[in-house]
Amino acid sequence: MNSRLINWFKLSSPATFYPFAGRMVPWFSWIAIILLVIALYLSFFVAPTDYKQGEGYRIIFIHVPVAWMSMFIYVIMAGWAAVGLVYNTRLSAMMSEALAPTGAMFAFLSLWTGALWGKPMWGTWWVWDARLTSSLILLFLYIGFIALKSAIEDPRRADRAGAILLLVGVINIPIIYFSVRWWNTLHQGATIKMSGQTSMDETMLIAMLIMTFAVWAYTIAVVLLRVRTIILERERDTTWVRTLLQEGNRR
Amino acid sequence: MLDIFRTLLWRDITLAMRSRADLVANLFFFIIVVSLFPLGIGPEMATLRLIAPGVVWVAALLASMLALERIFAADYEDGTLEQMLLTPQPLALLILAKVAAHWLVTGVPLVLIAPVLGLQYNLSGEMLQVLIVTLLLGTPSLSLIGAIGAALTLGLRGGGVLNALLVMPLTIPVLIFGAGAVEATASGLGGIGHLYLLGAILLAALFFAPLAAAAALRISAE
Amino acid sequence: MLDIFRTLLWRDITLAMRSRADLVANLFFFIIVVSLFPLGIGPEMATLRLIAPGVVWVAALLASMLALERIFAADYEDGTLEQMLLTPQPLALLILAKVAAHWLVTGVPLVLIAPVLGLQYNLSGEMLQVLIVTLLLGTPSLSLIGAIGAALTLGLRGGGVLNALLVMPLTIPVLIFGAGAVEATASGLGGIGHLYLLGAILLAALFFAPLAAAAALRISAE
Amino acid sequence: MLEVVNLECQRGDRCLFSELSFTLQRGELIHLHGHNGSGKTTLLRALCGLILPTSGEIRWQGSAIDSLREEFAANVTYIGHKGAIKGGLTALENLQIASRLDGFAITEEHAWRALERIGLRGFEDLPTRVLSQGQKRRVALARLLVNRAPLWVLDEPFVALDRAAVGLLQGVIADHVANAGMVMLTTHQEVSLTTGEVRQLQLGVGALGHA
Amino acid sequence: MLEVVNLECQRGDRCLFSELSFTLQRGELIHLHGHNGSGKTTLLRALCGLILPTSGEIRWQGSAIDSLREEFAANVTYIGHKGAIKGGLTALENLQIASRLDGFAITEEHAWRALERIGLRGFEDLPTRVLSQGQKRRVALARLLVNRAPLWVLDEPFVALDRAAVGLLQGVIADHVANAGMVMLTTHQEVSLTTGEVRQLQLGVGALGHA
Ligand code: HEM
Ligand SMILES: Nc1ncnc2c1ncn2[C@@H]1O[C@H](COP(=O)(O)OP(=O)(O)OP(=O)(O)O)[C@@H](O)[C@H]1O
Ligand SMILES: Nc1ncnc2c1ncn2[C@@H]1O[C@H](COP(=O)(O)OP(=O)(O)OP(=O)(O)O)[C@@H](O)[C@H]1O
Ligand SMILES: [Mg+2]
Ligand SMILES: [Mg+2]
Repeated sequence: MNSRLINWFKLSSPATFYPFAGRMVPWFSWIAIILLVIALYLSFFVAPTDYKQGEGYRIIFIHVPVAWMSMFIYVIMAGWAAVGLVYNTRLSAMMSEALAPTGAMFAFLSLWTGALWGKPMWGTWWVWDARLTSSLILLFLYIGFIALKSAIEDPRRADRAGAILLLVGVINIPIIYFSVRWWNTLHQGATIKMSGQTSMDETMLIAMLIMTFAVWAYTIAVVLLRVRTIILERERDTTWVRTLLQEGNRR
Repeated sequence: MLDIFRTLLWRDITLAMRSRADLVANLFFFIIVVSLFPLGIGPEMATLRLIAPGVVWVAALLASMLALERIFAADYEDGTLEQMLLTPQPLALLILAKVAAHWLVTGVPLVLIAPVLGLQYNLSGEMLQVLIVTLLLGTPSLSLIGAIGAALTLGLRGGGVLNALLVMPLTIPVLIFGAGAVEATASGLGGIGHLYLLGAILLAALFFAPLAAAAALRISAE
Repeated sequence: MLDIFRTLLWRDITLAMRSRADLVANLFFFIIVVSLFPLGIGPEMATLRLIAPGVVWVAALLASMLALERIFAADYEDGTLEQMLLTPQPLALLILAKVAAHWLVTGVPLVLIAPVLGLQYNLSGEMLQVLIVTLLLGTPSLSLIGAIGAALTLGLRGGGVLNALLVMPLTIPVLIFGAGAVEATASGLGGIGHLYLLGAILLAALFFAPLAAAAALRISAE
Repeated sequence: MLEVVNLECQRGDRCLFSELSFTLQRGELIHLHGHNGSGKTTLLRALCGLILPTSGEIRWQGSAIDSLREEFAANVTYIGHKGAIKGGLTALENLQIASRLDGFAITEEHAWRALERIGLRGFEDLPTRVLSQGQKRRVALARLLVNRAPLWVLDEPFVALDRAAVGLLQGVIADHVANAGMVMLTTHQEVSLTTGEVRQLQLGVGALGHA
Repeated sequence: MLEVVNLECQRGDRCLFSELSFTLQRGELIHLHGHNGSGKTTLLRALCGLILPTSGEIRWQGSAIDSLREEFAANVTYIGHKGAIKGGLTALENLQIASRLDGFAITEEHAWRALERIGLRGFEDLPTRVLSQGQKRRVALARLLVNRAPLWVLDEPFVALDRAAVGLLQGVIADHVANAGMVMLTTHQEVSLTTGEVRQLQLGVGALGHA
């Protein structure tokens, strides 16, 4: 085994991950704050007024990163779930548990900002088109995951059941992503494409990307913070947590 | 007498609270059913507003039934029901306590969330108000009537569905007046007459349903 | 291998046949839900025809879910499930047998009765044909997907509703394509694309659902 | 006190017993015998009014139990094959609720002591769902420790209990009988029920023996 | 044949047993002892692969059982607190289906004989739902009479049986052990398990006794 692999395996143990996460949190918090300030400045003061949609369009700088993030987090959770089922690592279930509330929040925000935007754009808060519906399903999947985990008492059982639900639900993500292509609906098609030209103003694009990274950093910071609490709670009977707490008390 | 009522009420509410997911889930079931229809029917607002009261009421009915179908099942399986039959108190009273607990944990949240769902369907403020009042008057009746069916079909395999079959027809008046009141308001006719009828049904159900369910339970438990 | 599949299929069908009421009841549930809507919504034919495919499909979905929610519960409670886990055969196969039995006794009657209900809503012959085909392709998927949820929520209190919460989101695509195909036919667009998609979902579900449900069962039975 | 007159019970087209008559007085214990399926459970449930016998009568203090209903129910404690335990509640809550339903409230203090006595110390605060088979039975049987009903009807109370618990339960039953209680029980296990007056009743061989 | 190495099981935050190691050879019977809640059921279920132990390994013919899965399942017969009986099916159907699921079909003839031997003559055609507690157990145990799996894991098999049935079952178990079978069982009742090599295993006192 080469040394890098060993290193990764060491990190996947809660005992080593806990202090590592603790060291990372301030870094990502600062990155999140700084990027957020830049992105907000760019999007509200620098980006030009849209000729068609007026000032209201600026909500896009929140809506789009948040919508992306809500899908991305689910995929990450499913990834952790797969790792957890295959390698039986304790940390992976804790990670997906820590990610879920943030994912649900972003899913909710994407619906909410979308709805806010829909009122001026489409004249209604809500339509039952494919993109919107599948986004709503995503929120339900998050809530279902949280509900399932809290309904099962035995934590190991809850972890594995939750992991299976995540893997089954991941099918919704491509549906959200491609919904605008598969059904012709009110919702905007992809403007930023993996290949080829984007049809967007350069500053707008940059502002949006920075906002995306800000949201990203925020997620990492919050999730690391949350996973630390979960680790402490789950591992409270292990010797390393006991010594840790005793040291904390002594100080 | 009141002591036993309170004990049982507290017990059932505690049990429901312990599995909090249960509570939330019933609510979400309601939300999901209401949200399914636009998917099946298509997104035209005019059609949707037309069917909104009906959809909300049908969903409320289904959510009640689904949660209700097993109201006695757990007690039957673990033997608590036998013990309830051997209680030195009228069985009807115990049943009333169970139904009350059931309504408090499943019916009330449903009534509270309904206006939000109504908004999705673009209902007016007045219609929303009437919708809430009809649900407040109607859902306890649903719970009471459902209890009779649940008692009748206790211990049968697939009792849940059979129960729905027996009880649904009895709940239809509630559904008609409930949805009717909202529609009457929408068309400017005023739904007050419907509301009185709903109230009358509730009173009748409060009196007769526990007695009928008690009789049914004694038979099913044998 | 086939022997075990057949044994389990036969057992579940026999059990269902023994409590025939169960069979009939599921069907009646479907019929009643479909028939409730005209009551909740009012008798205008134009509106009704508009919403017919959606209503039939939502009713089919609810009937499937309701019947399915307890597909493993009985086996769990009486210990048969433990024995199934200790069978020298892949668990996924056993699950497939159970789901097949379930679909045969609840899904098929529903597909057969649907055209009659469609007539009530004044659907054209062509629409009725498409409706049947979509139901034939769609209801097995519903059963398969539902089995995953039932396995995940097995033994949990209030599992039924939690199950609905977990499963409904996953079944929404089936609902959309199912109702969509009928509507597309009605509007002259042709629903063939939707049908292919339904078929694809069915194939995927046939392959993945038993595996996922098997994994979930091993966890829940612990 | 409890009089059974010419009782007959049929299940399906099988006649389980007929012309069964006996009385149970204060300070007496009847041990009901019979092979599997001889109708012991059926008889016990009929005595409590849970099953309607095909014919014959059961009298409590001289009046038929179906005319007394709740009044009779206040005097009986029945513990059957099923424990009447709620898996979602703790042992403590289960016990308190059960005795409220039995018609008298007990203090938490009292419930704690009963649970401790029956060997559930340290398990009072777990949902009973996670307890072992024998521990669940103990929660059900703890009712007997706080109970004031004169007539106990116990259907195989010793099942799933370990030796210590069986011994304890024997003592509790003996005490009850000694305090002018009435007990009617059945068990296949060999346990010594010696205090007070013990009578044997045999079902399923057509014979009816007193000892 | 069956090797248990350093097994540890936790439930909730209670460690039921740890560093438990033993082997079970052909022709041996292990009688598992322990008070209520000491973890007997948990251990037996873990041996069958129904519960994932917290740590340690269980090996069958040298390989870990979770890698064998169905292959291992073919060699085990587990009868637990729950009987795995379908109330809607008759005793005959129940037995036939159970043995098919165990991996081998038996003729109706064969099933009839087994049911007769276990004392259910005349009850073969009733839905098991209406049978008495002890009769239901007998239906479940009839599986042992038609079974060919080498390893039997029995969790309190004698519960609810009358004396005749207990005697019969003891004989069946002794025969199995004599025919180079392996049995692991637990019971709180006093039954004599004398044929073959009987070993005692004690849970719940930290000690591990062989006899
Ligand atoms: C509640 C309502 C809405 C929801 C749930 C929603 C959901 C989403 C989701 C999930 C995405 C990311 C998908 C992707 O990038 O492929 C997205 C992107 C986007 N949304 Fe929305 N949206 C809603 C309303 C709106 C409205 C009203 C508008 C404007 C008319 C809008 C405009 C956009 C745009 C421009 C993108 C970026 C597309 C791209 O560049 O790929 N959305 N929305
Ligand atoms: N519907 C029915 N048809 C035929 N026989 C029936 C029916 N219902 C019950 N029985 C029979 O009635 C008897 C019920 O016995 P019961 O449960 O009272 O027995 P028991 O003495 O308590 O036995 P055990 O010791 O096993 O608990 C059984 O023999 C059962 O087969
Ligand atoms: N979630 C949990 N939290 C705490 N304790 C638990 C939990 N789940 C199970 N237990 C404990 O684990 C033990 C399970 O024991 P098990 O059922 O294996 O006992 P047993 O030896 O078979 O007892 P019996 O003789 O009563 O059948 C019990 O003491 C129970 O209280
Ligand atoms: Mg009995
Ligand atoms: Mg046990």
